[in-house]
Amino acid sequence: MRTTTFIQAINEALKEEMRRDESVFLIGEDVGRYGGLFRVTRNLFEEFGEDRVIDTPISEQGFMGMATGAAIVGMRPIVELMYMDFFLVCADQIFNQAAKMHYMTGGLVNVPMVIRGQHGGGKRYGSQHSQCVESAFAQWPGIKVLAPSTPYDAKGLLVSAIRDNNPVVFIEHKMLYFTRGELPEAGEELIVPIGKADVKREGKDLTLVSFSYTLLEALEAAEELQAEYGIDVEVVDLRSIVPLDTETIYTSVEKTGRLLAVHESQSNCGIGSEIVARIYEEAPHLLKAPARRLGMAPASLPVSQKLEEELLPWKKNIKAAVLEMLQPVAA
Amino acid sequence: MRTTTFIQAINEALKEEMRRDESVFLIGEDVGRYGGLFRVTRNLFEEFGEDRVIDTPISEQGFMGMATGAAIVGMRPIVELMYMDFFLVCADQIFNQAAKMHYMTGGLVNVPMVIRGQHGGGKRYGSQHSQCVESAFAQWPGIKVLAPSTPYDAKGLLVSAIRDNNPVVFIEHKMLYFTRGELPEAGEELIVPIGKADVKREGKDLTLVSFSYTLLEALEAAEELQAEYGIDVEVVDLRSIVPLDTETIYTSVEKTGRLLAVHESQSNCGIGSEIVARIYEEAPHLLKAPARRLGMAPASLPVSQKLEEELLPWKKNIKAAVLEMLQPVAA
Amino acid sequence: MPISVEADILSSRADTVIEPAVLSNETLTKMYRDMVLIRRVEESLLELAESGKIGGAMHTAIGHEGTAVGMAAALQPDDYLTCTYRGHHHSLARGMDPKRAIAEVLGKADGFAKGKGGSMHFLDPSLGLMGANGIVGAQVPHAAGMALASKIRGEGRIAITFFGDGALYQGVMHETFNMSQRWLLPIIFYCENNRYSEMTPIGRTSSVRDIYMFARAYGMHSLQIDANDVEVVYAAVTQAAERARAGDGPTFIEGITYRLAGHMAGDLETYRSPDEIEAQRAHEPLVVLQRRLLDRGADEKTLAEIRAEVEAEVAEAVEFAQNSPWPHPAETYTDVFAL
Amino acid sequence: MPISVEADILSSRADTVIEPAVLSNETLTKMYRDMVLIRRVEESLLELAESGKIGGAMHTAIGHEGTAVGMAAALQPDDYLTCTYRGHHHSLARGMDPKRAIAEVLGKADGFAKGKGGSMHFLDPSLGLMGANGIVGAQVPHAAGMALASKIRGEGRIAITFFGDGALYQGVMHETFNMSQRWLLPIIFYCENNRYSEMTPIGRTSSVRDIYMFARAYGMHSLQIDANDVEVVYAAVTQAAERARAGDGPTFIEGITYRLAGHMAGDLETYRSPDEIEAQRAHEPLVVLQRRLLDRGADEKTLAEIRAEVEAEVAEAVEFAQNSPWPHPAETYTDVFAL
Ligand SMILES: Cc1ncc(C[n+]2csc(CCOP(=O)(O)OP(=O)(O)O)c2C)c(N)n1
Ligand SMILES: Cc1ncc(C[n+]2csc(CCOP(=O)(O)OP(=O)(O)O)c2C)c(N)n1
Ligand SMILES: [Mg+2]
Ligand SMILES: [Mg+2]
Repeated sequence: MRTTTFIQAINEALKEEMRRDESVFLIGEDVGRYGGLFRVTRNLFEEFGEDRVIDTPISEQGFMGMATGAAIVGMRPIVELMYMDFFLVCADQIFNQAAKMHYMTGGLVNVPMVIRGQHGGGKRYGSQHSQCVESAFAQWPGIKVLAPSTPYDAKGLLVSAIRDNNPVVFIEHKMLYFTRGELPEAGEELIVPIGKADVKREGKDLTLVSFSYTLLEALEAAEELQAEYGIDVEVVDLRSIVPLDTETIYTSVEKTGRLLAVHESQSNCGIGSEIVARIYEEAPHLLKAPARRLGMAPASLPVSQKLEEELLPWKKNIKAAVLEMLQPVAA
Repeated sequence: MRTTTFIQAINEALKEEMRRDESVFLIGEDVGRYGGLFRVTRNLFEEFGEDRVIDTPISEQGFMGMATGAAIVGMRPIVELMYMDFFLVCADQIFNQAAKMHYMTGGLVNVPMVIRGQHGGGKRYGSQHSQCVESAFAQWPGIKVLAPSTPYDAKGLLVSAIRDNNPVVFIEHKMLYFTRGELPEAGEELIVPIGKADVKREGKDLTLVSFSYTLLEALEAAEELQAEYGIDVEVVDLRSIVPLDTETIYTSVEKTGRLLAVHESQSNCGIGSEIVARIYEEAPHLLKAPARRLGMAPASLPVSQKLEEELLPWKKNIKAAVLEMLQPVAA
Repeated sequence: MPISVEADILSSRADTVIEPAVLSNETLTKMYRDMVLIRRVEESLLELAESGKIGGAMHTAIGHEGTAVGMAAALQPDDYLTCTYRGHHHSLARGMDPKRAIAEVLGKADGFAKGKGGSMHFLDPSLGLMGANGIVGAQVPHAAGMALASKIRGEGRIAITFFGDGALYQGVMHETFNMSQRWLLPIIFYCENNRYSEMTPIGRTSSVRDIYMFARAYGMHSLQIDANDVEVVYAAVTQAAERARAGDGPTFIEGITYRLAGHMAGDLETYRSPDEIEAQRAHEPLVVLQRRLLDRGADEKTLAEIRAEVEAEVAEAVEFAQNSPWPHPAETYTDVFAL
Repeated sequence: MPISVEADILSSRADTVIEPAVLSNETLTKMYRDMVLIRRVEESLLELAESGKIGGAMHTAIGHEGTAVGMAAALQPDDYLTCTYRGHHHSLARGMDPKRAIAEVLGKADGFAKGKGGSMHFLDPSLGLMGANGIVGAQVPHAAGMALASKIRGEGRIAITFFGDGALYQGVMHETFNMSQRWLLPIIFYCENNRYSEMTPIGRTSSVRDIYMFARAYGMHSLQIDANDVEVVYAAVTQAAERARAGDGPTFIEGITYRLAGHMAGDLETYRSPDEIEAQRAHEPLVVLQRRLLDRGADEKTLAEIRAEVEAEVAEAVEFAQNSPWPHPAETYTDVFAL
């Protein structure tokens, strides 16, 4: 094992899969000669050439549609959206096309493609460049949604995504890019299965479910809650938003009796609400207290650092939510 | 009072508001000379002329953006999407632009516009022309979401929507168009406030929350449940999805102790999940049994009549869900 | 001899002229059969729709038969094709079994997509039919992606995509034109200009008079043709396919034709006069081809036999489709994800 | 005398030539001041960004000053304007207070939008500045909608919208060009062609060589100009505005300029050589205008005084902005819905 950055882990997954399978290619804005605005695709153009690392004009609808078409005939395109927020300019191609194709054709057609890119707040990019998208994607059947929080999971899940026969959205959080973590040597095969959550911290008082960058905030919150209040939070990293590993969640809640789902996308109709609804549908008896969710309050991220900090459902807000749920324990 | 169709009610609201306020105009495909694919805008071109009833090319992104621009400078555009599903080709203009403008500008700019059109299943239009969109819209802050189920509410809410200073999406269900209901005389002002739910059937055993066409299915289900099992369901018509009238919901649940939210949009991260999450956050003590939601199972509507019937969360499925929740009562 | 410009809105720019192919009577007779078959299937579907057996939106291609049959003859059977909701004709011309086509429209288990896709989503990957689409313009980048795949893999296959005159102003078209031309993809953009976008004549919303000239803005090779003449369509698509296979990049073809039936089943057609339609019947593709065959010595009796044969074949297909069972309800939940 | 085509990629088609205006020395001196002010504000913002005081994406318009100042002089103060994330210059040229501009970029309470919008969302409706946009192309239909509103209301106001060379291939542009031309809306489409779309030279992804020729596909009046010359910009926008006000519809202006700084603060500019940038400095807008003024008899001392004055004004604005308080946290939750 060695430690690498999150960016490096993704770059390696891309490189190794492109070496392994000729049908894999990259397409997006500045992904080629420049190596990506966030340098995630660097050196790939040099190794694989312009047929497999394709610089596009600012035509997301067009190249998302082309990727879909290429996937239909057996290629495995990986589309970079420079900011995930831009999925809105190509939403029809993602949800009405790529995601529905297999179903609509009665299974005659597969669309093996990956849509990847960074999203999220914390860097003052403002309303149009900071939106977390996982809950928006989760509403549409036919597309898998992944959001890892460590370099290990990032590499392993991206390999799985590329090999999957469906459209998969692979979400990177801009705050994760320079975080570091352990990774097996380059070239050693690393596969993290889609649809499996991972307990990142064991605890007995409350099950906190999260993913992506928010998970790191949750882990810090858990340490502080332990130190400051003696509250012992179990932190479950979903990694996959769709499909959702409810089994791991329920196993944890069986132990803790309490459930809090935290994410940075909008609270309203977010994946947190879904997890709450799901447990009341499938396993309400596990709960000792009402299950809760913490997402983004209804506002779009402002640029001002002070307002952004206020709005993000990060450590401070996570601690407050846990304390509210455990008042009797903490008191 | 007289009875009219749902279409007629909407047509009247448009006509009367256009007469009252010169800044109101219509824009969309075939809305003018032809009077709308579903004839909702008929005769308006004749009365108001081509400057106020504008036929467009198939350029949803363009005309949604133009409507936004016109609204910014004080007009009150009403955009028809021929099928609501097409919001996907102009999603950026709706969610990243119209909906965020007021917030992003610190309140310097208002965007008073209405997006309206029909959606939903039941007519075998298949995956790309039957999608229910209310839950997708509800995820984005800055846009109000209305979905009436009667001609009365349709007219009254559309008037409110047109006078509102925000983007409002006004959702018509294709199965509602030829339903009839009471309406005050044409020209008599009828206003239904945004954000107020309405109890459409009183009952004591369970609170069923719904809206749009599904509400009519719920009312039928309630009658049959009464007749067949003696189960007395209270049916609350949300009418507004955003903002959500939780007060009326909770008042009802206070009486019944049971909550089931039903809608035709996807179950995953749908408004039903949100309502469940909300009550556990704000008023869990009212519940005698786990709150539930019933939305569309993860699939996009197939064309085949038999499969469409199977998938839609309509009467048969609603009755089954209620019975499951009330097994002790029904037994 | 340049084509006789029968279609009334063909522009007369010299650079639009294409020599029609002169095909053998045998080939033309086979084409006639295919065109009659398409016509009969569409008419039968309209009858089924009228009797309430078909829901949703069903768009027929009555009047567009020359386009489909001319194209099918000009391409290889494995060239990729995408098209619109108005796409029965391309599929039938490329060899889709009418039985499975009609069953699909009726939502039956024997439909090619088990009744899940229906009229707006015709396809058969084994025939290179890679998908019809309900969203205006959406199928166009799909075809460009297939052309890109072919280029990357060095397959030699090309792609063709069909769209209407109304589709030009969907932004994705423009994005796709630019990338396809910039990368010289092996693709044919085929615009079936039938003069109407739903209930709107195209001139009412377009600022571009000659659609094919629009593609010139991208430096694209671009033609305007009389698509009611199957020999012209064949010649144009053949030329475009040669260019694509030679690595010369995309061709845009504006095929002028006319939609003889309503936009979709149930269309009351209040937006045009019966006279207008009647006038177009004089040079609709079946009439043009029949006249041509007779001029070249074919006998009316052979043609009548063909029509009777097709009549029987389609009647049988309708019967088959009606008798096909409903798909099992469990099918509702399958095919959401591929394995 | 036609303009001297200094910009190295101006095409030389005869129909692109526009006579530059010859403005009074007084006007030109005022323009010089405005351009220096924009330059100094941008430079100060880059310094603040380097010191970590500005997050997110901040794009400066260093090199684009001639465009903004020429435009402002040619239009009425209430004409509608929309632009991109690279939009500080238009706002300052139209009269935005540098204090409130810088405070906004820093996310402070005195920012024009209370720190909610920041660098990418400059606006001031009281100055006709109706919004800058972070999404490539999105502001373009907004301006067309404003032009439509003006036409419906018979206001006589026109709209101008700015976008980059990279924006042309966002589908919404094309949709908007068509509708605007079809309806003859009073709008000016102004493309600030600075040769780069982020890190990509425009020729690498575009199949259209001369961008302004593209608008001709819609039958739109269209010009290509040297936008480093403020008198040329002034003349072109004046002509376009006259056409718009006379009911003749849209004009497309391709203004050739060059982005002298990085795409955004922090851009390492590995994609172009320092030599390339250096060569462009010889005819950047401030140099061109200064030379012109001196040629026409202005004295260097006056210009130096102006520069010093602006220097002080901007320093004060920076100080003001830095001392401005943070917005109250409660502001986070306001302005979601208008009353
Ligand atoms: C994005 C989108 N907008 C609108 C529609 C509704 N619609 C379906 S067909 C059609 C007209 C298309 O006209 P044209 O492109 O000329 O094709 P034709 O139907 O004549 O074959 C419209 C507006 C749609 N399906 N998709
Ligand atoms: C829809 C969309 N896609 C991509 C981006 C990312 N992006 C921001 S600026 C830019 C380049 C724009 O280049 P150009 O239009 O030439 O304007 P310039 O920055 O040179 O002024 C890109 C790709 C975006 N903001 N919006
Ligand atoms: Mg047409
Ligand atoms: Mg540029």
